[in-house]
Amino acid sequence: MATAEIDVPREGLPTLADANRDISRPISTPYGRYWILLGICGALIAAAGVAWTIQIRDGMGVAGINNPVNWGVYIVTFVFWVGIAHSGTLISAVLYLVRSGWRTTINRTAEAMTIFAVMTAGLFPLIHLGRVWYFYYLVPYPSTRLLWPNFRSPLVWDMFAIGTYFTISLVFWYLGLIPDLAVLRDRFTGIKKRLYGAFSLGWQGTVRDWSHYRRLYLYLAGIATPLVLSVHSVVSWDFAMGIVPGWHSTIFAPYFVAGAIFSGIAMVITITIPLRWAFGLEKYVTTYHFDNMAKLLLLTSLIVGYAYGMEYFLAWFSADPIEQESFRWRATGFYAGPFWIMVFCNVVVPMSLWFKRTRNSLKALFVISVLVNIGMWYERFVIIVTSLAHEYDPSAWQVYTPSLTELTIMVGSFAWFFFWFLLFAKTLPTISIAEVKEHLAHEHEHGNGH
Amino acid sequence: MSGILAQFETLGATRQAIERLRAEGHSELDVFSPIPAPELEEALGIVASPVGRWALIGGATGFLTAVALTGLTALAYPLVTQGKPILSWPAYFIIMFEMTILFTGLFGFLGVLHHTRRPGRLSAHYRPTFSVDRFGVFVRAAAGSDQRDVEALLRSTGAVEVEVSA
Amino acid sequence: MTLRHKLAAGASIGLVGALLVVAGLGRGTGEAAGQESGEATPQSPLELEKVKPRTPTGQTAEEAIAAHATATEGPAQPIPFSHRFHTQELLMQCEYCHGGTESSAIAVVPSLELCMGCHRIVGAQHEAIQRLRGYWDQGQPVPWERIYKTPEFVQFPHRAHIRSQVECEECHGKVEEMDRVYQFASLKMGWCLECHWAAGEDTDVATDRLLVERYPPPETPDERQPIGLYPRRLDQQYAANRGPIDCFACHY
Amino acid sequence: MNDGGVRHDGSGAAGPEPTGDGATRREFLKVLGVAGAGAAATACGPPDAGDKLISYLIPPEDIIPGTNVTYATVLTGAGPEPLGVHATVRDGRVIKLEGNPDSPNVGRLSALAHSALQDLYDPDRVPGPRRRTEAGLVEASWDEAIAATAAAVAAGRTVLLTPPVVGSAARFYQEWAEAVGARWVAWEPLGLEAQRTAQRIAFDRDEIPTYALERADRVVCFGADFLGTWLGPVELAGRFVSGRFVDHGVQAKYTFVGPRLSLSGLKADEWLPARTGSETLVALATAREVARRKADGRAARVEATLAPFTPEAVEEASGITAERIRDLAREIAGARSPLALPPGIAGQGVGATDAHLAVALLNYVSGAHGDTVRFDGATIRGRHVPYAAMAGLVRRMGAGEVETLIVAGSNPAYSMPASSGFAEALAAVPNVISLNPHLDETATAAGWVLPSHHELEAWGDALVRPGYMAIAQPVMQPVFDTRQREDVLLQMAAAAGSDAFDVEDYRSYFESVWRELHGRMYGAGPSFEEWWHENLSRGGGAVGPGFPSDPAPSLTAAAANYRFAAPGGEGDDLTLVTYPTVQFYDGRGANRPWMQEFPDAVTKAVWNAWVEIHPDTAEPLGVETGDLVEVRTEAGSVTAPAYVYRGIRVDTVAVPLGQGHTAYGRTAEGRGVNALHLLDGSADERSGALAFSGAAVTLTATGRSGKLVVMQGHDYDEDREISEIIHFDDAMAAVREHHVDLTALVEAAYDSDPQSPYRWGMTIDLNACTGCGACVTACYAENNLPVVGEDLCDQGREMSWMQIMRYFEEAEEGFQTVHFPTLCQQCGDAPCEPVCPVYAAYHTAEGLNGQIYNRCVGTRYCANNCPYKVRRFNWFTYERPYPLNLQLNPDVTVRSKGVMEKCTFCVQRINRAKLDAKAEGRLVADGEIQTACMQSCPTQAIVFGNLKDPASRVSRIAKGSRGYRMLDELNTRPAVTYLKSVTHAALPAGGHGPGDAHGATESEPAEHGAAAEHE
Repeated sequence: MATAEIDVPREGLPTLADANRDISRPISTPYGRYWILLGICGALIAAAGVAWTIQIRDGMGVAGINNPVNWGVYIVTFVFWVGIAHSGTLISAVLYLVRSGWRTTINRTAEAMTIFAVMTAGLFPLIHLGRVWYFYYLVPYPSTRLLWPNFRSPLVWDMFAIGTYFTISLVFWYLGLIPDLAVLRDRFTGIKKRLYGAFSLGWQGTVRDWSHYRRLYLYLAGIATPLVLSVHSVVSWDFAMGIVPGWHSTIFAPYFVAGAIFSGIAMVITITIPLRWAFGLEKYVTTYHFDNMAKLLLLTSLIVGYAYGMEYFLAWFSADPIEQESFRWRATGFYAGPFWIMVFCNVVVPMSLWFKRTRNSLKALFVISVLVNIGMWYERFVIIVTSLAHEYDPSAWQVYTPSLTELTIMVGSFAWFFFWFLLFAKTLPTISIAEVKEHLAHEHEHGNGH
Repeated sequence: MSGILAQFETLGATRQAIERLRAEGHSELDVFSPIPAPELEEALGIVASPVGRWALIGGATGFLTAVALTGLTALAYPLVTQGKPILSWPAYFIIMFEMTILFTGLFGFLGVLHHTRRPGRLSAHYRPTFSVDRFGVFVRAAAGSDQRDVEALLRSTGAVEVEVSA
Repeated sequence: MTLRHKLAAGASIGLVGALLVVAGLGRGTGEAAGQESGEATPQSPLELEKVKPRTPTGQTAEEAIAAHATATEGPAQPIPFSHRFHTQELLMQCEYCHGGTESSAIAVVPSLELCMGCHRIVGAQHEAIQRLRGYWDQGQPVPWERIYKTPEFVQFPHRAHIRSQVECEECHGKVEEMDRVYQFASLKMGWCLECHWAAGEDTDVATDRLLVERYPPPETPDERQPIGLYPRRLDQQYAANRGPIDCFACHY
Repeated sequence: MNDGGVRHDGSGAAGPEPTGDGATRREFLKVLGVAGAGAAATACGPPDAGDKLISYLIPPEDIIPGTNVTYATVLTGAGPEPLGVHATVRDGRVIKLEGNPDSPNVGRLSALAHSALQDLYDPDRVPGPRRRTEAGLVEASWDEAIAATAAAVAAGRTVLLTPPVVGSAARFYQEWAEAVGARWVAWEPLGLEAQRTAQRIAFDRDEIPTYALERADRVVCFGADFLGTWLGPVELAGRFVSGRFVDHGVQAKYTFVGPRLSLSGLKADEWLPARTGSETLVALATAREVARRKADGRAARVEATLAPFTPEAVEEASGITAERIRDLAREIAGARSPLALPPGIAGQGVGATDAHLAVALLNYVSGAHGDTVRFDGATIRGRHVPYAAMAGLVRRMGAGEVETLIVAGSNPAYSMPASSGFAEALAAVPNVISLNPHLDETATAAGWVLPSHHELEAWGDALVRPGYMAIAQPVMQPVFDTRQREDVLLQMAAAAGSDAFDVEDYRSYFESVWRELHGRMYGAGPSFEEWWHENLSRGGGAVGPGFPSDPAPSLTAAAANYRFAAPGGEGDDLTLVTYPTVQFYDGRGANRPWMQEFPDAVTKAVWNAWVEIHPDTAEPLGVETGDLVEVRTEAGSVTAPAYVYRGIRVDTVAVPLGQGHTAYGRTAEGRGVNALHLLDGSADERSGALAFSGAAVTLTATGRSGKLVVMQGHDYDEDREISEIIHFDDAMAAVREHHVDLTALVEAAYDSDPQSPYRWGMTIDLNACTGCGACVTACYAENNLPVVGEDLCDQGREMSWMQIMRYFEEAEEGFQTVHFPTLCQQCGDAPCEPVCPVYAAYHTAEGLNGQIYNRCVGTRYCANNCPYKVRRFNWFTYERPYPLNLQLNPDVTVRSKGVMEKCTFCVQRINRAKLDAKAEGRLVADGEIQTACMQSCPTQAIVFGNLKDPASRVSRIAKGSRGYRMLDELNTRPAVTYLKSVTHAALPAGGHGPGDAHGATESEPAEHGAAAEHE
């Protein structure tokens, strides 16, 4: 007897048909509030668009950045979104490889989140370019200038890493969707049927198809795992490759990866809780899943906390006065506020997750995860801005405060992310029907006492 | 074409039917499943999917493309930065890694498309229930006694619905 | 375009598809195409033979003016000036009007006074010349249509090229055979580099290469980490070519 | 910038026929200005060849379009001294000024002189003659203008007000005044009347002595800002530094006496913070002690006079302890050739003459008189009436005794203290005629505004040395419809019916003067024409024998028995010091964007005026840098942001001159405050010189915090191997132990391509740098740097490729200052290069850090990764209102928004030199290339050259014992080698006082003045 992998009471166990119906219900049911949310997102995106247009017209000067602090909110938000992007593939791939079944009901959402997060992150390198209309200089293609990009530059690594990560995540996500699209094809009629039919690529679930499907899914999981690690390592090298005190550190890669997973999990929780409530998926996404995610959150929080400590240890241990001054100033200087917000949200708050009661209270989890997201944004702010503001040449020390343009665009990026997510939630199954059914099937097998 | 399409409700029953059919010498089976079912693959004796080979070729291609791209472009217009060599392989390796992964995934997906692709319309034996909770087994069988035997077999293994197409 | 570039371009083909998506469609192909055509046309400066001695073909002024009017390439000029006529028929030397170019960064355009020097008398019967005179009388310069213009961020010293024995034809084409001047060279960076990249041929003018041979630089302490992968000669490109390939040679 | 050879007669240099109309001018620039003037990096490939090609109508003879031509001329309006310049003219417009090597300033220039270009191309110049009506200024034709003004002149009781002049102009004004029956008044707000008077009393010689700083081995300065604004800073700075020859064991110890450390004071080894006005007493007491030790004939003569001034007697009044005065006296007496410098403007109080006299006596007894202080007449400055006389003129104007006032090149309405009542008196004058090029405070009150040429558009000459006359010639066609000042006067005179002048214009007038000189010099010999053209092309020439008389006149009895005021008691109230600055001088620099954005040499503040107060004065008031304080005297009050400054006495408040214009142009108007409002117009009774210091002030904190943009984030280098200073003895020891291998190279394989014969490098001698900022301004002119304005400076978005940081270093007592020029270090191992994704930043074969504007996409990663923070990003596209854009250097791309830029070691000059060398089949010779900063440096602190040549000057200096590289531990292998500054002050073992972490905490949010209010 295999042990139950989904702790749904046996009698209340949904049938495979229930699964089809419940999970695809939101797609057919209309929600008034949904359109309102979508409208709000659209409006914010438009505002950000205007801000960006003005920036392109007038120049980067409309942002608050200045000479020592050449990177500001844009890059901070970029790193933030790349971080968010990491939970998705982690949950789908790594947990798939280690066969932890609780991923089943959340991996679809997590992967979607990944894709939209990368789409959001990808905008910022463009937005922060002084001459975005020449961004194609970064692209290696045979040009009449006979010039090629500089592959020694971390920014080019970045472009390749993010590009690959987006493509692979998309393939991974889409592959998982195909059987579900077939389900929808068979549920609906008319235009919907034709659309889903087209995207399901004629899937009809013969056992042979499934074997190809499972094989590729395994491989993708296999390659996606190192990819996840590589992507945020590369992002961290954007900084670690620099000589800026506070950036030039060997712990950055693991430090950033942990932070990315940390923020990613937090974002999954932040999104899943309202989604579950809104679409009535309590049967499928249960406290059991949240409990596991909370544990993961706690673990990564400990790693991140360790990294914070280690940064200071290394600064002290290096006996380099410049490095030491940089870190002293980070905690006590003009930016002490952001620094302590970061410590509180990322290290102190998650400690409450040691207690099962917190882990099982969705309200608490929601609050904590939101705090963690805020904290992680500030972490990037602290790393990027404080280091630049207090560098080698004291005469060049200078502080930075974000401008309205930057903040508008940052808010817009959130709207942009949720806009896509809302579209997804309304048009595609937010839970992998096939995988859920796979489990239910086994349950029923054993239930029927075969 | 003539044959019999049976629908099952459970994995176990389907598996049983398949095993019995193959024992009877019916190896020409189209089996539909609403869920990924390794058991049925076993029963049908399906060997490992060739998609893996696609992925491998993709990976190699990606790696070599990256080597060529980084190396040759660096030589195309040699510019020194920070006294680093024109061919800074350690830096270029990151590009190679990413390209390897990228091409692996893309080729693998092409593989799946290639192997699962079929002419536009779904097979005549496909039933929408197969995407809900039914398992389907289609047996090619000539009309006559043969058909009757198979039908009996299928019913005995718990087929909830049997269609005979002549 | 050297072999290196063909290879590099080839290597990138495997990517181009994916890249176009990133690069904003068409842009990449457009430029790539420009590249190819730039190669196809017989403009490659090095293949040009030197100017042949000129022999009058008996073209009359009227014919020259007519030819300017009917010519297809290049913009029509306010005065139908025919370089062919002035050089081939009148056997005038380029330097007569464009003197000073060899010692200046920019090409020297003849002053209206210079034109009038001859045309006070010569060809006064032609309507075109009368218009020329009109400009002169009003003290207005002739608004010639500009053919060649390097972008503002390119520093192109004519004198250096003339001194290095680059024939005017290499960039301006056989102006002496043009009824109406048109832009002969693309002036794209790749086009410049075709020449700069060519192996430095032995000329009697002092190229960087010649100077380095004449005054060999002192031995400098090599401080690079000895890692086998790294071919050192690759960053010893100085003066290996016909012209400088250093970005700073033209862009500053 | 000098490939055209020096030509004479620039008037032919302009392009098409001169029309006052800007449009056609711009048109012709578009095509002949080619390379630079346009916007920078747009797309690659050729632009659509749509635009027109405009050629010369009639080509000026021997001008080749696209090449530079250099004309020699002289600037008399660029600060206290006349400066010979070479004007670089490109296609008819002057784009750069450089010192004329043949002139006394031996090829060096001041920041203010460089900015003369922005005065020439000032969009706020009056474009043509104007008449004032009820409706305001209306255009007028020159003819009616001349007619109307001539009538006024003919009516009599005319006063012509000009700045002091030397040379033909002086004679001309005199003759003109006689011809039309007018009075000629020459006046200079920052004049030398007190000093002249003192010399007259002491030695019966009405002249300024020459101060041979280069030979002095003990220097004491009683307040003159001789490195910045006094007498002849460019020349004196040169002399001063050539006296500091550390590597040969020579460096005069230098003591500064005065209430506030000026630019010159910051360079001192020792500071005696004497109370304002008490410099006289310190000088006398020192003189007394020196005399006592010398006990020679000279001492005997003045013994009685000096007797009452014992160090103890002056101790209380001056705030300087007796033993410090004794030490000073001992060292002076022991010195081979000591030198005492008088008070300058900042030290000019009601006792100015006495102060100068006291210093003269000190020099007399110390033996400096006739040795380092010589009356060889070599320092020639125009004569002018003292302030008191001006006050008299004001009275007469008020009384209606002046019918017509012609103001030519002087701006009294601004530079006379408000208390003098000049403005009111001006209103009482029926006809005010302004010949000033600007609509300044005086011109706005004028009925007729007849704009005159800028110096660079005009003819003239100036006697700068005995027997050496410099010639000023027009270097380009007038930018506006203006006329030469003297020509206007001539035409007035003629129209007024005078036939005194038989010349048609001033040029021929002063040519006739030169004919006369020529005749007097050589009756036969070279013909006048060839002599004249020779002089024109060299910018001047010998016009007579040297200065005849005795360099060491004997002391007069009057001086020997002079009654100095007895030492008074201690006053406990705050006293005021107002001082001129390098960038504004008497206010003439205020409408030049370069000068407004020029970080003040002492405070590093820009675009404003400020009030300097000592921390201990600020603390009880609760005032921090940036807070608004009100300074009040009997005469008036000003409210300006405070600048808390260690280098000022607790009981002293200092306010710079030159700001607070109410007219004069868009850049100057409403910026800062005019310190002259604080002066009650009291003058030194002997000389009639205006008292710029000594007024009692009350200082009140307004509680409001204003905005003072200080371009330096932090005043200490935190022991980070940035600004280095060592004690003289250590420097000597180092020199002794140091062995230079002249054959060794100062570069490694990857600093530059091993094949390349060049690796460009630079050395900067911090011991020589005085922080005058000439290099910074030269860079603005040469490299088309935009001016960004106060707000962007505040955000740290200034564009200066070169900045002079002012670092304080703690000493045993007080502090030492190191002026630290930072520019791109052109690292051999540059962190900025590999991070650029598109190779816009890369390493050239010759070791430069290339920065390719048109390739740059603006990731700004390079700037983040630059440890020296010398990269500048174009946050916007900066506009240059016509005609300021005419100054742009066509050899340098004008950058547009979104592009990173930085110092290129003037690569355009390098490339030009390489082309020239190649044409002759040789390598570039050592010294052939001068970067703009090096060319301009008055103290030759900067040396540029080829590090691959072991014998080159730069290589040899870089190998010197004082050489070090900024932030060397980063191993960026900079091409710039700094030479440590050397001081006689005792330095603490290793400590930097506030220089370590605490110092940082104090000022940490006060970064870069961005938020000075936090401090």
